[in-house]
Amino acid sequence: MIGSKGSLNADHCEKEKVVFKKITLEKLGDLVSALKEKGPLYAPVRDGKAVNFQKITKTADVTLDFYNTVFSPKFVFFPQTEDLIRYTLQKEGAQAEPVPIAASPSVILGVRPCDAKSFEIMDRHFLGAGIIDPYWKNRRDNTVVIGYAFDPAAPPDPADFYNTVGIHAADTEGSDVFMVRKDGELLLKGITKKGESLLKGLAVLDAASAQDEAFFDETIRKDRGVKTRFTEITDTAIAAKLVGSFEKQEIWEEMTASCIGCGTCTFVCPTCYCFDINDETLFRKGARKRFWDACMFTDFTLEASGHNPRPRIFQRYRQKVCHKYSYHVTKYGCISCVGCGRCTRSCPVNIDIFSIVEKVANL
Amino acid sequence: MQNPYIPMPVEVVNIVTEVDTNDIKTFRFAFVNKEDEERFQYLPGQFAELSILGKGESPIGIASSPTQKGYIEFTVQRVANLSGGIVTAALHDLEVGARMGVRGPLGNSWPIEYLEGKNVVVVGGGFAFTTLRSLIHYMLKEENRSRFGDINVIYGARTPGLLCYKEELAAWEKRKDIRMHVTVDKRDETWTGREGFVPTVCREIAPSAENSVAVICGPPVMIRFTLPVFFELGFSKENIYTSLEMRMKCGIGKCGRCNVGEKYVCKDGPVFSLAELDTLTREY
Amino acid sequence: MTNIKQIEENLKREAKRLLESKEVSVVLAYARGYDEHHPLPYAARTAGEVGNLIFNEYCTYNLARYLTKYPPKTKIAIAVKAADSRAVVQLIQEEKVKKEDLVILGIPFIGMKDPKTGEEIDQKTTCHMANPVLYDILLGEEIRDAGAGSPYDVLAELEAMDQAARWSFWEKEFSKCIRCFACRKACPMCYCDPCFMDASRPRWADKSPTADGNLMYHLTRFYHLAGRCIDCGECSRACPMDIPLHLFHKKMAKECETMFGQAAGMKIDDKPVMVNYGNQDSDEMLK
Amino acid sequence: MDFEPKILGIACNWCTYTGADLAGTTRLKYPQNVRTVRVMCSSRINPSFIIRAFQLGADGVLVGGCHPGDCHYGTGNLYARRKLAITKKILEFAGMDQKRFRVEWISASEGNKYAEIVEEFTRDLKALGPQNTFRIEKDSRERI
Amino acid sequence: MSRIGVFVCHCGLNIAKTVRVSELAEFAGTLPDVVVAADYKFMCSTPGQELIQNDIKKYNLDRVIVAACSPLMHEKTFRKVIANAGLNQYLLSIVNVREQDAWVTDSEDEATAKAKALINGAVYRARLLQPLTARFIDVNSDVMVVGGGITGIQAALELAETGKKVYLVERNSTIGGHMAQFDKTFPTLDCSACILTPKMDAVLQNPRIELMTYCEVEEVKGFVGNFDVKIRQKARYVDHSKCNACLACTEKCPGRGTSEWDEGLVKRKAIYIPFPQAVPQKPVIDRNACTYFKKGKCRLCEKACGQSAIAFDQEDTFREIKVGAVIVATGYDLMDTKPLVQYGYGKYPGVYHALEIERLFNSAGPTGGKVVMRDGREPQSIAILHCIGSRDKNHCEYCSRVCCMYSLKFAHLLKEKTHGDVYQLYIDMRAPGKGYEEFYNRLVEEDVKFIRGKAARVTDKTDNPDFAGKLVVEVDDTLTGRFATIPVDMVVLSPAMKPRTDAKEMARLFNLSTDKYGFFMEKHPKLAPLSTMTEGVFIAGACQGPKDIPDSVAQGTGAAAEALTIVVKDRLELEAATAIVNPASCCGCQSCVRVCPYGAPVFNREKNVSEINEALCKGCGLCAASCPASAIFTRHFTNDQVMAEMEGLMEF
Repeated sequence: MIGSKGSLNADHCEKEKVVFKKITLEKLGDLVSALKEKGPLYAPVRDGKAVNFQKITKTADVTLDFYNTVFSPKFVFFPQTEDLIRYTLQKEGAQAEPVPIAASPSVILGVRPCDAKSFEIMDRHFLGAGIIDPYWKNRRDNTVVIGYAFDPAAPPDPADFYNTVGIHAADTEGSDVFMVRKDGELLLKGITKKGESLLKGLAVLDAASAQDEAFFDETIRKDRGVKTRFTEITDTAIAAKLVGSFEKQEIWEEMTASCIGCGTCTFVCPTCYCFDINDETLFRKGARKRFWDACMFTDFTLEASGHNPRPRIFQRYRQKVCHKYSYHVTKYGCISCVGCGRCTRSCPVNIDIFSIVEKVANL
Repeated sequence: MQNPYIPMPVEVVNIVTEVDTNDIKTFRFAFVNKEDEERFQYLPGQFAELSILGKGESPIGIASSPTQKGYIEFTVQRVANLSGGIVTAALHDLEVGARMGVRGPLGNSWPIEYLEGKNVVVVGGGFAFTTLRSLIHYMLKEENRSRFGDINVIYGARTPGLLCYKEELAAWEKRKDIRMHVTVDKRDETWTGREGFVPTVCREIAPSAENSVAVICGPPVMIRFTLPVFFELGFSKENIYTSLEMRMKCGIGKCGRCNVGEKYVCKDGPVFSLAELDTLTREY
Repeated sequence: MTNIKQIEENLKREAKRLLESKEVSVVLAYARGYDEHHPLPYAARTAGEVGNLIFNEYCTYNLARYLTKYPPKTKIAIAVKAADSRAVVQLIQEEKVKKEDLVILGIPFIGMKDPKTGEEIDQKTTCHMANPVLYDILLGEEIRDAGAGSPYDVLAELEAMDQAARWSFWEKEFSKCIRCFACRKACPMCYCDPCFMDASRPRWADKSPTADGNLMYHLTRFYHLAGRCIDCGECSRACPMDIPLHLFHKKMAKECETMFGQAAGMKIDDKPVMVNYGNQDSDEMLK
Repeated sequence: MDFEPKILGIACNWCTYTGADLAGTTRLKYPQNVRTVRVMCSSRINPSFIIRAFQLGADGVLVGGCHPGDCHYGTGNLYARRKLAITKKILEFAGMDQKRFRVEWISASEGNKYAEIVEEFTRDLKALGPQNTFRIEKDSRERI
Repeated sequence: MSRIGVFVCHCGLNIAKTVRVSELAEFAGTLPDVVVAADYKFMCSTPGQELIQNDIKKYNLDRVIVAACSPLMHEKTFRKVIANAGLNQYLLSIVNVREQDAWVTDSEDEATAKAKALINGAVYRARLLQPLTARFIDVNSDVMVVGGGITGIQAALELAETGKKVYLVERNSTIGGHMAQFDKTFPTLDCSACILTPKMDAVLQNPRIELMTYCEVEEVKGFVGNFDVKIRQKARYVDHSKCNACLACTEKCPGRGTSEWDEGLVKRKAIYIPFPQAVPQKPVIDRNACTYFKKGKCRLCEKACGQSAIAFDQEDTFREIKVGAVIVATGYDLMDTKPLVQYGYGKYPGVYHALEIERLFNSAGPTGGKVVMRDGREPQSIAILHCIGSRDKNHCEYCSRVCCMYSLKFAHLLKEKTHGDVYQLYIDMRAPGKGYEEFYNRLVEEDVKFIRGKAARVTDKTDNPDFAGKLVVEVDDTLTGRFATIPVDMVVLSPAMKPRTDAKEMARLFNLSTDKYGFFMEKHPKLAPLSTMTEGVFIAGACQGPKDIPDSVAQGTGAAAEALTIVVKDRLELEAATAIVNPASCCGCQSCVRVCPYGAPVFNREKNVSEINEALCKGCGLCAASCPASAIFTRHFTNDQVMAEMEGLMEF
């Protein structure tokens, strides 16, 4: 399980220097304003039926009354599209300018524990294996994550299964600051030094009491909070199961028979990082862009020669599951799925990755 | 921090059309910035992303050898089909003096250290000979030659006109420290050399498996028929190396598309021994 | 209207019979998903698998989408609601499937619900016909009093807007698109693979999700679906960004009906309107 | 300076393009706002071309083909008429002013008609002003 | 990157007067990938062509853009130019800065700005141009000539003379056409029949001409070099293989039909040959006039026929022929003058139209060559009215070219035959042919009264008692400026020559364009007067516009030569710009199969993709535009080429 491996964020604060604050929900706007002053703020906003993280322009847009967002907040570190190089094609050749990497310090407010965890998983990929992705690193270094416990009173969405991957409803891991709701108040605790210094600089916050602290500690206890779907898996066991079942084509075909091959699951996923790079030019001006891609698309692995190593949907779905539950385990030491249930909820045909993993685990 | 997504500027200093169908050319690039040249430390078998702004990038094996100083070379086939091949087509339209970008070196190399002290059988087919050419140049360099045992090269193409690096092949033929076996599938009036498919030639030459490593690169069909020959000759899977091709974008193991099982071909490959490949899934 | 439980029973009975008699090798219907509110499209291949079949209000998804993935001559039974049956008819018109290879299990039912929202699906998002237009076996009683209202009524608001307002409406909607392509993949009529959007010669639109590329994608797709869209509303339900694509499709369907006098997927011997022309065509339609 | 609309013309080789040539041969004068792409038949026109033209900044698009029934390829423009009619409806429903998209049947002998239509279309577009609906702003193509 | 050369033509002053050509070349030189840009006085001249060729070599160009006149004019010329310099001919782009730029504005700024945009578009497109290789196709060496008038006869004879097989298709039961109706021909006054009938006979005798009378072209498929033509043989009800042309049947026949040949002035039998010298000399039965067909009994002809050639049960039959080229020489119709009520044709028996008069002159005509009117009188005064319908904006704006001359001929003959007063009412006297002016002068001396003015009205109502029983022609005499009324016995109308009433259908059949009147359009009025936009189909004679006999004959000969240029070849190079399917993208929707007018795309069920038979493809691009998956490439007009051109056009 992910938790057992420890996180890459090694600057956990020590017990005695705990920074612990609170604010009433009515004053959420003040908190938002204060955070906004520190730099770009990303927080949940309701738009139509959906709640999603957005860069906040209007304080009042922020809502903390939501179950979880349709999209994960990964885009804060890994935007769907970004320019790497901008160029102008001229007679003498291309005039090119790499786009400077300089993120301003920013905050993400209201990240559910599973999503906070996802950032650490993505760190392993983007910052690991000997090559550092400068775009991810720059934004990661400059962003404070304010985690937000699931409401213990609200039933979990039937699609969720974060318990299965070792995350609990008020898991603080991956957050710099963790936030728990107590009646009409928000309790905020610094988890990392980065988080603590943020909290210290927020004058709008009140000091929290010992009672609050007890409530907080009780809430974030691993065995507390709502329980999602659960099946007993361990990283290495499920990885091995997947390796073992890889060639069992019929099983995979059957499990993924209804998949239509769209990319929705990967786009809403907090740990999907596949991207494409493409040059896009108009009237001689253009940019080399990188942007989200999806392993579920036919052309993801299609070679110019016409050869495609994964021409069929079941192969692509198998790739997705194996990537998250097997390859990532072997390569980076943890499952790259946080059980947020987004892929299941968003799937146009209700395919459920949990059911598939469960089935493989029990093969 | 060096941004691994930003190519280094190079200038085309020479272009050689290798084959009579004109769709394979070797490009020689010189780095525009000296420090880039120093940074571009590579070994045979590695590749780089060739970048033409406005068209995109294409991963191409490095055809030159690090022993050749002052330039790097790439042999590129123009992929002429209706679906793609935009970058290679643009490359083929380049002229000497043009500027473009190179991002690399990327991926792993032929197992140079492992090859040391061993006999090396180099097997190549068609235009996939590029990084093998790099390897041969590397091994034949005076200061390197003694590190390796016998070198046998089996290289084939469909027709004599489709053989790349003809002058170098001729020069190597004359050398005593390398045995060349160049063959064509179908001879024409200009060809006085061998005729026959690469697997057949391999069987004829029958290199000894004793303390030997086979390095094979070629079209899939050639590999499929050549491998059994080497197994028959007693080569173990640990001693047969090949290079994989996959659709790549980032070249640095981040974009997620070129994986074969847990390995990213761009970063953990492209060179794998057959023993390694056996541990991977068959999605390539 | 036949009780939905009864429909489920009829479905199971017919599926069992068809599979046992080897009349078909596949029955396309639904099975339980991760809960009963989220059914999964399901292909039963043996009589034993028929037990997995379900049918409830949430069995919304248009199964015609799956027809094109079977090799030619596969004998398939498919459970269809009204709009789904139109998709089947349209696919027959386009020779993607053959009528003789199909056993169409018609489901006359009104009151389906969107699994994502739990909301009832009505003529605002679908053609809302009550009875399948083509079937071999009807799994419930034909519905006679389906209620009034045209599927195009929902367009009134957009149609009444002035052009600028309509543009700002669509500009906002299209700019939301993230190019997950759920719309085209969920669509029973979008069977191109690769899609024109995947082409590299030319790139019709930037591969990255730019606003202008989104516009090109969606408008072109509306064109490709013009006269073919059978108004099942699957595109909008599939869209994670809640873009009301079905409204545009509806409008095109309405225009095609008006101009060419033919609605999509109604008769198997119709010719798709955009690969056809008629003696009645006049330059009036270009005005 | 007065607003000079940019019109993208797409003309079929056999009728409209030839008709436009005839307008020249007979030295008719008309505004120089049309830039014409020659295609072999109006049926060659992919509706995406029209969308693209507006994205590229065309203030108007003029499609010209043979009169229905007179198509060099027999039935090409009968299909084209349906395609273009639907294109028009798409543009209109998307919020593009439909006056910016014109389809005209201009035969090889109708040089004067060609000139008149260009004149009239240019005048109409001047009255409408620049098309900013689909136009891609050249320098601000990024997205957050 | 491409190496593009841009060559700007001044076309003397045609372009250079309005477009600042040197500025244009300079601008082109600044565009990416353009390695050379030059301007020159006449690019199409030999030195101009050499300039391009030298620059191709000097600069190693791989694409050439010529900014000059319309591509319809010189694309082929410049294709040859670059091909001779070693470049694939399709790596050329023509920018039309003359017809669609320099000639249509007076503003230098506007013309130059537009030219720049057009060149930029061409540069964008040129980068994506692909070399194409021409396809060759075997050529059928036979030719079909449609129309058996003098033009068609001439064309057929000339072609047959070269050894080619000719199918001469004629819808009437005889060849000869209008010329067979004439009595004398202007200006020489030689006998029409005397010069025509030997040619008709030559057709009949020529083994290489297959005469197909009483036939109509039903369907034309295929393309240059390989037309498949379906021909309807209308039922003659006489088996011509048995008939020995004794014509006994016609004597016995009680049926009465209207003689077309005599312009309805008399009746003919139901079984008939149109006129005595008809070719073939074998009768047909006019179903509408035949007693047997109308009443179910009679069959006198059958009894009269010693050869048992009468075949009442005959039906229309169809025959398919294959030819390499087609000559359309379908002629003209005389304008129906009835709607011009002011001239009283059809109302007053004394009003005749030109062809009727021709018949009255003819010794084989209804009056045996005597000029007598419908009431049997010989006219003592006759007015010939020119430009009836011609040169009239309400009817036919054009001049019918022959009326002046045949009216003079009429005047001469009328004078000769009746010795009466003959008036010529003309707008302008047009006599531009060889010997025509002389003929006019001769008539002036023959005491024919010339009144310059268009007749306004013909009436029998008059207050003048002297005019009683006469037809009164009212005219504004534009020479004297007086309004004149002329009492005459007979009025002869010279109506416009018009396209055949079914010219539109014919045009559709052969894929021809028509001008605004309905005459078939030539490819170029000066340089390709006999060619059409459909390769391999040529036009000749009055179907292209009013013509006299010498011009028609000349065109017939010319068209024969044009057709010969195709059928002398064993193989023909076809346009290479055809469509191709990328099987990797084809979704098997079969839209292309459904729309193609030529049946070029075929669906391969095994592979589930469409494939295009390039021999049938004409490159219209309909399939490409109908393909939802962008799987079809219309070579030379591919989606990316068109899109790139648009981008270039819209950049500035």
